[in-house]
Amino acid sequence: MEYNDMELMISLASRYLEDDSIVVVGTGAPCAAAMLAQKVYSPRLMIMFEAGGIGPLLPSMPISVGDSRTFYRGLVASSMPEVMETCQRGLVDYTFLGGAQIDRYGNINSTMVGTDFQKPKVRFPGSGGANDLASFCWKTMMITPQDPQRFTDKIDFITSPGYLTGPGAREEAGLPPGSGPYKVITNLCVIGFDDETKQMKVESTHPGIEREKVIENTGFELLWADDLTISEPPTADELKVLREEVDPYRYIIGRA
Amino acid sequence: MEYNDMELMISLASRYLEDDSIVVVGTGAPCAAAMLAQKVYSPRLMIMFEAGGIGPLLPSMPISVGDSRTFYRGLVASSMPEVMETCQRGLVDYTFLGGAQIDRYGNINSTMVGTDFQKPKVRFPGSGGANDLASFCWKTMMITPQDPQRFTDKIDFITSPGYLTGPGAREEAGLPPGSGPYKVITNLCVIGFDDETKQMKVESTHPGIEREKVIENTGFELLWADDLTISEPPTADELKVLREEVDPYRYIIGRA
Amino acid sequence: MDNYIKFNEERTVTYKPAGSGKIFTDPDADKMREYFRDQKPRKMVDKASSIDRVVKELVNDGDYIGVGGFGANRIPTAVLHEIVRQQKKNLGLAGHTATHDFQILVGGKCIDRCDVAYIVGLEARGLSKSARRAVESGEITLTEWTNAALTWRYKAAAMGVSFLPVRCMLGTDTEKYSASVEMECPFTGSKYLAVPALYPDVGIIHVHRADVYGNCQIDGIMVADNDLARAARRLIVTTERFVPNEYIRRDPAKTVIPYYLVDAIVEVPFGSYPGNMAYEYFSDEEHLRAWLKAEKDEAGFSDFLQRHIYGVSDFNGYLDTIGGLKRLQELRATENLVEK
Amino acid sequence: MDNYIKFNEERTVTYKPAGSGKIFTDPDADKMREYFRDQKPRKMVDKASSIDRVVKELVNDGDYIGVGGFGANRIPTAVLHEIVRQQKKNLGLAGHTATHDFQILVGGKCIDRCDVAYIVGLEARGLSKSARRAVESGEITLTEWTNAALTWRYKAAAMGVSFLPVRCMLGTDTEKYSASVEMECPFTGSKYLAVPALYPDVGIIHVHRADVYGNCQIDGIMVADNDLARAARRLIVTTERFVPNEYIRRDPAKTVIPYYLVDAIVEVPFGSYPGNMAYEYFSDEEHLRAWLKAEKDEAGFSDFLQRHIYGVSDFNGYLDTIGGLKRLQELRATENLVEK
Repeated sequence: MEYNDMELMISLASRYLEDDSIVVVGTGAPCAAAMLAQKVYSPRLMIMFEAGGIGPLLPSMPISVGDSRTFYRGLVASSMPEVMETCQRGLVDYTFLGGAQIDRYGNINSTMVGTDFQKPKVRFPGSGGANDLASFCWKTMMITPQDPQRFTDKIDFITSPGYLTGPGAREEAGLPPGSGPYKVITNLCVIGFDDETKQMKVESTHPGIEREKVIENTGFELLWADDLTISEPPTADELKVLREEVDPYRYIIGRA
Repeated sequence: MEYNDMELMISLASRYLEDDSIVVVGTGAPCAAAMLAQKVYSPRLMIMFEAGGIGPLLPSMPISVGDSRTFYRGLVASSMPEVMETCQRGLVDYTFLGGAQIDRYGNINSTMVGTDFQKPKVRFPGSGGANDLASFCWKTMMITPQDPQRFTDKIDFITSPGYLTGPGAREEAGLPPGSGPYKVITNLCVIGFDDETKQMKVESTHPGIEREKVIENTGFELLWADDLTISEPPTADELKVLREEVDPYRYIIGRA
Repeated sequence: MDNYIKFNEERTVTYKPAGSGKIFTDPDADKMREYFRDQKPRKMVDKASSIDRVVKELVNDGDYIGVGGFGANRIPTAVLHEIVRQQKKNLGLAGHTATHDFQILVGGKCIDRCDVAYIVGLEARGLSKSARRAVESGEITLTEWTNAALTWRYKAAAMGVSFLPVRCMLGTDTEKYSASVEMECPFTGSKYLAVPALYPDVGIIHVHRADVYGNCQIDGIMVADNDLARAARRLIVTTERFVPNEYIRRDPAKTVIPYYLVDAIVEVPFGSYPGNMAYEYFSDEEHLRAWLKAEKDEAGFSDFLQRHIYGVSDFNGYLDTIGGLKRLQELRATENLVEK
Repeated sequence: MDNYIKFNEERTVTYKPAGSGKIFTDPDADKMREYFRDQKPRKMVDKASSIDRVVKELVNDGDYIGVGGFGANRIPTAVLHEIVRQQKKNLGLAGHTATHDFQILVGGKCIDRCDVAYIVGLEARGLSKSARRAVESGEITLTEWTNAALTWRYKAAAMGVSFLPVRCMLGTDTEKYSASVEMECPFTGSKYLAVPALYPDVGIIHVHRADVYGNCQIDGIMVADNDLARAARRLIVTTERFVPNEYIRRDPAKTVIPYYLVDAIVEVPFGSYPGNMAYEYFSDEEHLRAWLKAEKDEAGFSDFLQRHIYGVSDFNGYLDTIGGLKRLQELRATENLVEK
């Protein structure tokens, strides 16, 4: 069955969202992954949005994490402090982040490119809630295209914490123990984090993707799982639900 | 016109509650004073209750500061943190406290009599919200019968802060500057606090009460205002409203 | 452009424990994060249970308890009675305007430690002789606080931090018998008291309506219950009535307690009796006076507890002893200002 | 019985400024107490005003502003446009998911400093060229934060304390360009960041309904507006519609902003346009795309602002430029999932 990169990434991400857990998502691919998970694997997955929406029956993809879709027929229409405090309290299992750069420890830059903070070469939005979610949620995931500019150790600004400088660094910084990056899902492979070194470790490459291609598209040295596998492609069921129910207008999956 | 001590004290207290101000009250005489003030002097006096009721159209005297009368047709039915934070933020002008002992600086005991905290001779309820209101509200008032056991410098426990040990003590303790005891209205006189020494100073004695009687009923030395006056007795209007509208069943004014 | 940092260099400051009181519950936010991750029932499944069972399964001897509502307003009476009936022992209590709830638990000799803001009194109704006897005997270990301090201790826990800075208690004996710490603001240098997060082992809250998953609505004032619900390790909810989940979803802004905080929920009509339930029924002042009167001698109080708690099998049995639906209808009329 | 105080003796600890950012607003809680005592309009009187007047009277050059809602959801567009029209200068802004609101104010060149959590982007819609140009040129002084950090800075102010302890930002460059201070918990010794209270000079919030005194209701999510309303020195509210005071009193639990916080209030139907207003109208994605497109070159953007802001005399004039009631009715249909 034919599928594009975005469909592949969303399908793969959806499988990591366990039932009876809570995920805070933004708009776009992460929201699509959470919706897909709800419809295929985890009917009781609880979706939260950082502006206050909790447990909506999403009628369509939200445009903003604060728009009215995010609490349409929801369980709670709350507030930003309520959602952030629920995260800080340790109740939220998963979140998804995006960014312009990511390093081997899963640290993410969504603030700026350049060296002068007050006069950056390129300015991005900044943390928004990303730093908070990366600090508080137990498992942080990322859905992103992979290229050597994006996957780099020369990260210009750490907006949101991954494992910082390695083992023990999060705890030393005062971040809640046990939390941190979990999976990075790219157009080439699925990457986890090595338990000992806290560095990126490729767990599976996508069908047709050579190891070499992954290496070429990464600006730092990757670890490789001993039991490296081939990513399971999207199932017919995943694709059907994704195309017909989750994103019928192809807002997200049309971007690939 | 005939009146009893309670009617006198409530009438006097009501005159100190300026219009367009906010008062946090408990049940009993303070609530009666606030209601009387609203009906006679200060129609836009805002009444708050510490459990969350704000601006009710009180249909009758509440039995509890958290009962449903405290937000009957209210402006806000909020929460205890909301009211306490409004106080801490500096928005509340007046409050009323009660207690078993009060000293010359207006420190109040509503916790215990005795010397062993874990095994007191007599245990009272404790602070409730009293310490908070005395710490945060700008002007603290008291309506109380006067006798030498109650008005004493041998206070067993400072539950709620008056001026503590005197000038500057509140500020040194970290309490918000500019707040503190304002008036003590007893069955014998109206007492203010001396600007310089922060000690109790009698401002007026009630009709028929000799200075000597006030002294006899106070366990410490009182200051006396140079312009000591006779308290203005309840007006016909005050008494009419108090008896017919505020407390028709004489729950409070029947106690005198 | 002004920069309002008063202190812009590293400096040392003093943390000074200000009170001799004990901290009865662990304020460690990280330990609680782990507990919440591993133990909070994130399954949105039917959690309807019975009073008997929730007390058996969720309240252990020695637990520290936080009770919702405000003393004799929107209190979870059925659970409190059952705790007494099952003779739970050595409980700790957050005495955050604990009036009739305190009276019940002390009547059952269930409590051995208490964070005090307000105890032994029933507000304008007077003092509880039985509760005073217990406290004055020294059998209950006390740490002193205030209503705001306890409310903010819940809020710290609800926010997921181990302390909050507050400005009450300063300079008083209330501070000296608390377990707070004097500190200062990193920006202004102003003095603050730090109060520790309060995570009760069990929170017990009565609400107006909820679905079977535990999504709850409360009408009128919240008191501190949204924070208590978030602070508690285990949360027991009783509700005047169940409503369908669809009802909850119709106005999600009204949900104050989401299902994932709730461990078990029981439908208990008139569940706050003899307390007031806003818009539903007024407090039974006659019955509360009977409590206060019965406490005047220990034998009489024993009989009273036997009649109303030990001698009945459940909360409906209790309601029968006070006049049943007829009496409750009178209280409903009073609450709603219906002329008799 | 355990005592959970880890540290029960006086000890010295270090406060370490963690970021190089500026604090643009004074976090001193005592100064604000005095301001609130002396200046907050406690009179419950008719405060209905006009957009023109509120901006003239309540927004001064140099003020620091906090905007309610969430970027392009429930934003007070009419006031933002008027600030641009009146050419207010050197404003500070709390960039707490500031998307279209930021775009408007930067379009008018009104801002010279900003506490950043989220700026220059419009979420899924893309980045604002004009906003990026302004920020990349260095003409706006930035201090970096996060959405939670800014939300808690409002909350500190709303609580009446000059700081709160938080656990975000730690270990990152976001921390390094913030103005937070590293400290530790007095009870557990755990590391925290202290963030300073944020008291904006002016808060501007759009609500669903309010009475003329300023008692306000909001439907759906609150974002951070209850805290912002409490933190602001002066508070401007715009409302979709006025309702009688009696309406407010019918359900007091729905009042999120009480009158005594509000300095002036203006009725502005469709006041969040082109933003989303829950249950009322959806965002106008077409018009927001037109903004993003117009920004691509400076001359074109000038024309665009002329047409939609400078060239009209008020908000109704603006609504005429985008198709008036006909377009608004379409957005109402979209919001309410009415099939066309």
